[in-house]
Amino acid sequence: MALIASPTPTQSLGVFRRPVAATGWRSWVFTVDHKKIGIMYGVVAMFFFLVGGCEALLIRLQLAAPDNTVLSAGLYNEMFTMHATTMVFLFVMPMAAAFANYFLPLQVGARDVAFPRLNALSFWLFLFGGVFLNTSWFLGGAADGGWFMYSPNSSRLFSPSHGIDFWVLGLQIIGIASLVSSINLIVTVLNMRAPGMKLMNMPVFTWMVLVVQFLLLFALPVITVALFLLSFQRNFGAAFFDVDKGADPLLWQHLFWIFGHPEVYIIILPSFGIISEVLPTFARKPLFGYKFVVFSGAAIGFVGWGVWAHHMFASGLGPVSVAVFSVATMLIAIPTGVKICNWTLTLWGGKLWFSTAMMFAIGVIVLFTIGGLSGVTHAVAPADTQQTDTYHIVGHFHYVIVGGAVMGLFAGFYYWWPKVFGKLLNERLGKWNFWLMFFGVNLTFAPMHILGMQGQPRRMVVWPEKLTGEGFFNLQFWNQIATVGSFLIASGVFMFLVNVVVTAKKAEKAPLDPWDARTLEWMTASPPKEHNFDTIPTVHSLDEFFHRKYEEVDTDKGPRLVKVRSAEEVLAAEEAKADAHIHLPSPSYWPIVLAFGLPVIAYGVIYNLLLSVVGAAILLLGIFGWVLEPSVAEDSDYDPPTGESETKELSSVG
Amino acid sequence: MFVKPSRRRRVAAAAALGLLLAGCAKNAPQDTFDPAGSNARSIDDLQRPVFYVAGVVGIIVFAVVGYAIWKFKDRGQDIPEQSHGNPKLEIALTILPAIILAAICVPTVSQVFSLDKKDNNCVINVTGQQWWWEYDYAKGSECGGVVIPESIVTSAELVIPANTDVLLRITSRDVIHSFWIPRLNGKRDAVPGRLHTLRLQADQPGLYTGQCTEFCGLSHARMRQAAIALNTADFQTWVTNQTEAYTAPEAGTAAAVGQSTFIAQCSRCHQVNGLQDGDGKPVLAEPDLYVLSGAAPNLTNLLTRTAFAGWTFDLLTDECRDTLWNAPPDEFGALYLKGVTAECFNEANLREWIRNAPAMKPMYTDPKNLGSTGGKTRGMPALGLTEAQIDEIIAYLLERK
Amino acid sequence: MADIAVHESVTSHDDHGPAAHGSITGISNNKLAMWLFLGSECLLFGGLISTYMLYRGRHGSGVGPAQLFDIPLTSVSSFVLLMSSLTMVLAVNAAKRKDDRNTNLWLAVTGLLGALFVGAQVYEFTAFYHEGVGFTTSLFSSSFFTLTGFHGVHVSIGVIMLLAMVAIISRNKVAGDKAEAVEMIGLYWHFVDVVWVVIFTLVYLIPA
Amino acid sequence: MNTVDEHTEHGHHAHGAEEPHIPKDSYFIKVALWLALLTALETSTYWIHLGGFATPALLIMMTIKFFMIIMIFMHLKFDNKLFSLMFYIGLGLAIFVYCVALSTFQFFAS
Ligand code: HEA
Ligand code: HEA
Ligand code: HEC
Ligand code: CUA
Ligand SMILES: [Cu+2]
Repeated sequence: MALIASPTPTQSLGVFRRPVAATGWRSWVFTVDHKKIGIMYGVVAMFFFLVGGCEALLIRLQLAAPDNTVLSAGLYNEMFTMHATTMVFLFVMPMAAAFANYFLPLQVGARDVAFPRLNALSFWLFLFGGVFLNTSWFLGGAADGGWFMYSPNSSRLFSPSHGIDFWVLGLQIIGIASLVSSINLIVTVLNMRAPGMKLMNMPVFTWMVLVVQFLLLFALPVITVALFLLSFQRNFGAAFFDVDKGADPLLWQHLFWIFGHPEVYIIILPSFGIISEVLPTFARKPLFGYKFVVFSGAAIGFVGWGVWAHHMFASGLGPVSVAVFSVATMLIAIPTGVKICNWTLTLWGGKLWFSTAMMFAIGVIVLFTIGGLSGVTHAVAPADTQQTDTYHIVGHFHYVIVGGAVMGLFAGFYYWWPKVFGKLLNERLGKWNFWLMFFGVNLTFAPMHILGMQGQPRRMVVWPEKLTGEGFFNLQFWNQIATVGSFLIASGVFMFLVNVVVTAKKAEKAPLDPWDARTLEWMTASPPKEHNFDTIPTVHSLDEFFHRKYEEVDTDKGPRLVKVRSAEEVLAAEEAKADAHIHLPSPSYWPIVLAFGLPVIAYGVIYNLLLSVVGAAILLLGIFGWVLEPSVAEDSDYDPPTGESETKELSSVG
Repeated sequence: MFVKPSRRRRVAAAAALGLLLAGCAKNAPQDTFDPAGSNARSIDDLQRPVFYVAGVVGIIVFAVVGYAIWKFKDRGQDIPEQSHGNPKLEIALTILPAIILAAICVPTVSQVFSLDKKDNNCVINVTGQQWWWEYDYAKGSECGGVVIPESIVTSAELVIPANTDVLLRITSRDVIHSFWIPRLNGKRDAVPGRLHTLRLQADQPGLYTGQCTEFCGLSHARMRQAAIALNTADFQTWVTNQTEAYTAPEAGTAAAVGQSTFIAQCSRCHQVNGLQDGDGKPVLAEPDLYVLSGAAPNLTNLLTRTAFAGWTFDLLTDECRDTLWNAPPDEFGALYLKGVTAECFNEANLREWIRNAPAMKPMYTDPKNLGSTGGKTRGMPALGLTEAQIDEIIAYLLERK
Repeated sequence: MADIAVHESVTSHDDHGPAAHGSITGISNNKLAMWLFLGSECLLFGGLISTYMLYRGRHGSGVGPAQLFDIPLTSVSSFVLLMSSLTMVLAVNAAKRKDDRNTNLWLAVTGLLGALFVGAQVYEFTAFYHEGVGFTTSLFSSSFFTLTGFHGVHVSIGVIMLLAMVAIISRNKVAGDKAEAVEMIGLYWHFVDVVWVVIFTLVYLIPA
Repeated sequence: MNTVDEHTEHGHHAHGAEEPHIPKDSYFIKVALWLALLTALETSTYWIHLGGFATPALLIMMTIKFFMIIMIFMHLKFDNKLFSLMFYIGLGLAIFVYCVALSTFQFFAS
């Protein structure tokens, strides 16, 4: 407790000075700026996308020929487990977090998230958790139980390597990261909107992210319970999934899928949000049926809680449960259909500009519809007993995930790149990127629907020649098409990487408002200043920015919508009345210190509990430093303060 | 380069759908669109219309999107009216899918219940384990008029009477597996500690392949199975054959030597019904001492089956296998009952298996890595036999039919 | 959720100073975050309780809940925890009155009662262990210890927070709004108590 | 950004919503006495056997205690309704999903 007696508030633990660097690596590592954190999220997630993608390519290579030997059986099992885990938890979710972090405060007209230090903590936890998870490759093999890790196959008896321990503990760490950031973002959206921004004035992206954060908030504890049970079983001998002692393996399935189904909407809704921004912008008209889109998003969020057992139609639930869940699952097609219809009607009557972002967004409508419709065919429970655990399912979920979520994220890259980096991505390369991915996705995943219905189960290291059937269009043919397709996707992704490099090298700056956009985040400099807005805008309507640029003007042909102000003019007007004394949250050591404690504890659980004690000590140090550190240090204010009252410590948690 | 994205997209969409409809392989043995029994057929009858509905909805969506792309692309027109929607249209577009889905719900629910019926005389116990299926025909149950005189335990091939409702009682000895014969019915998980049922019925004699479809560890891909449907007379013959008393090999033959090697090396895990040791005592396998799941396939009539070790490796040569698979229904039974004849015997497979099973099928048998299981294997270990011993064991096994 | 919007009109439009960062709903970020966290905790404890409910009868031939539980003892400790909720509420009220002395007093008493509860739980666990019911014994025991253990850890964290708060207040080093900090701990503490209300009934009192 | 402590200077938007009417100590003590009484009743079922009524009676008393604590001690009754909403969504979802899951195990059938 001696630590508490720290002399001045700008020092932490009375020893270290607060980090204040504004440039160099320190300005990133200790930052609490939501924009920097957003970028870091994006970079790391992109890296994991390449990792997960390479794993996918290995899978496709192995399946390109019958009885192939690119991967051994054990390695193959690790490969698809880690492919799925990496893609879902280390790519799609964090990439959505990247967009959310960067744009949520901007879209609601705030200067940062509600709890900036917690935000940094989330990022570091995610990074350390992801690295921890992947070190298993070098420490005796990765997890090999499939991404839903059904018990009892996941118990120590059947999977003796440490792979699953890494998986459980890694997901636990990543889960804490997401839970913390979900609370953070919900508070940000509910409490920190600019004056005048009613809930029904919020951009759809903000809305969808809000729904996602609620899903995370309530779904993560469920998988946390499941993971605790599993790790207590594996590491401390508890009996939870020990069938000999009377355990019921279906308990795990329920816990996993109560989380797992909301999870799939966690994956898709951010992209729904992104394309709901992109489509109106490039159609030059507001989103059709804004309210319907918002409410259907919320409805998906709610109904998504009542359908999880559709992953268990063959598990032996009994006919009553199966029937109930089958009907509930079909219900969810209704709100999703509302979205598809409204996007299409947004295009209708518009003035369509086919930028790369727009093409990705339209691609999402088309590809997601295919995946969604095959989802409905699974919802028909008797049919699903034929389809489940075959490539038909693999086809379904890659259409919705790659065709829906991933393409949506790419739409976001092209749309928001000029905002984040001040330069436009090359449209020509962008078109290559889009078409390669679009054809690639169809070539890879459409054949899987056929393969599945023709009887090829998933998670099989080999498929035998004698079961390929006859004729030209046999299973071998479709498997090879799928493999070719996956390399098309990879070359599409490669185009994107090239594009990033090319764009980074070119000198030309992007115009302030390249797309003639509609929402608040465009009412900032590109890239935005550290404090986002010179003055917090007052919001009067949905598409605030658009309405500041355009006005109804009487012309000789009657009233017409005319651009009366350029983005530069709008911005200049805001700048003219800039706020003074903007106090930004200051950088801090503690998020990264605290986050570092957790993987240490986790290694300890696997190898030696003594190490866990060290980790716990680091954690405690982090917490103490954190609690005793004021969240605003005096010398890092944007505009040095004049009066005591304005610099005083405001929050003990953030 | 990118002149007409609209047309491209439509072509792509049409192609994607076309692939789905036209792209089925001929005679894929596990084709769910080619049901061969009442249960699978009722699923198919439900599934196809749903696919058509989905297809039509998809085509409508693509058509509207395609048209909008073409019609409303930027040709220099004015900024469109900033309209926020049309509630009536929205509500209509919400109700329409609801109606379609309601229409799908009704037959779905009724199918769920009708597929779950359990009224049946012919009950077969099915047990999954890493990585093969065991079938246990309960003594006294009546299948297509044939009464099972005493319990029959086999593996790999589930022999059933054609045109008869069979009820499987499915469970597992270790992890979760899933029993699936696509042309006869959907899947049912085999969950340790739980008993699930599944109905099977095949219209005609024939061979219907299947695969374990719940991920069950290392050799999940090599855990296959087949259902063999025989007409009643043939089924009776099969039952009689399976329950025939054991005949020991003639003394002095290689098979007789093989028998003693078998007793020494194999019998601790594998049961051969009726087998007696030199003292005339019955030889009883104790697989629970050596194998984690506590069982190994019963080898009493090994050579009546056409494949082994999770129905992965053929006991028949490729030509004989193809002949059998393609046999017309009325000839199938006779051909199957011949079993593995000398000219059809795929010796290489069996030999390699006995020589070094884990090299053929990945399994956990390395003594160094059996710490967590207390020394028990998951699968069959390599036994380090000499080629001569293998010859003799094969000679012995050849008589197991 | 429409009622959230009700408070929005109170934020005046020309208010661009620091007040513009003030929340549009007029409620505190910290408290909102705490309530969100507690909502999330419902699903955590719900999962643990359900696991216990499913497995409470599965102890083979070993000792089950009916033979094991010492209801009088648990009743007393439940009562202790319940009363700590009262002292907590008194601490919060004192803090709202800016009455540091009483705040500290009640916080300390709350912490003490909490520690007493944890002590009773430790005693209970050792007693069970001596009767041969360990963490790994049966499904019943694993899920019982996991559920009550998680709760115990929550109480212990609460005790640490309470005592830390006492220390911080007495050194007058509270960052931010003191009353709110106390109230936050209070919310957490009451929630932990409420979870015990459920556990006490479902696990101990209702016969398996 | 940090927003918490502004209401003293900018009371016009924070007051009322932020400072709900919180009852006096004596009120809380009264509530605690009721809670104690309920606990005593609950515990008494251990000695007094109610047969088939025991479970419903216990569940009802549990629910009453639960809501007394969250409404009064945790101020949900006096505070902004947003807090209630956040908490009740979680609570409701928890009850819903876990009861459904348990019922698929035939938990309530016995
Ligand atoms: C982004 C993720 C995502 C999304 C959005 C969805 C959306 C849906 N999913 Fe999917 N699903 C997954 C990811 C996703 N899924 C994953 C990862 C798995 C496998 C997990 C594993 O086993 O590893 C899976 C598995 C899965 C199963 C289990 C299959 C099995 O294992 O046996 C089922 C069963 O019902 C299902 C159904 C659905 C349905 C009905 C929807 C609906 O939400 C779709 C709704 C959309 C539409 C229907 C299209 C648009 C609508 C219209 C144009 C209106 C008109 C439509 C009609 C009238 C039909 N999904
Ligand atoms: C977010 C989720 C997500 C995403 C994006 C993907 C993307 C892809 N997936 Fe994945 N997949 C899953 C989630 C996902 N998948 C899940 C949940 C499963 C189930 C697992 C299980 O059963 O447990 C699964 C399973 C799965 C299987 C089935 C395995 C089996 O059952 O045996 C296959 C097979 O083809 C596959 C393929 C692919 C392919 C080809 C892609 C492609 O879209 C990937 C494209 C990306 C790239 C190719 C990266 C680009 C790389 C480069 C450009 C490299 C060059 C550059 C440098 C090195 C600098 N996936
Ligand atoms: C330690 C136990 C063990 C011993 C000893 C053993 N086996 Fe096996 N055997 C197994 C197991 C387990 C399987 C199932 C493996 C699988 O298919 O995954 C098996 C499968 C087989 C099969 C395939 C059976 C079928 O119907 O699919 C044959 C044939 C076989 N063993 C022959 C032998 C012979 C011959 C010997 C002795 C030389 C032998 N086994 C010794 C455990 C054993
Ligand atoms: Cu058995 Cu897969
Ligand atoms: Cu689902």
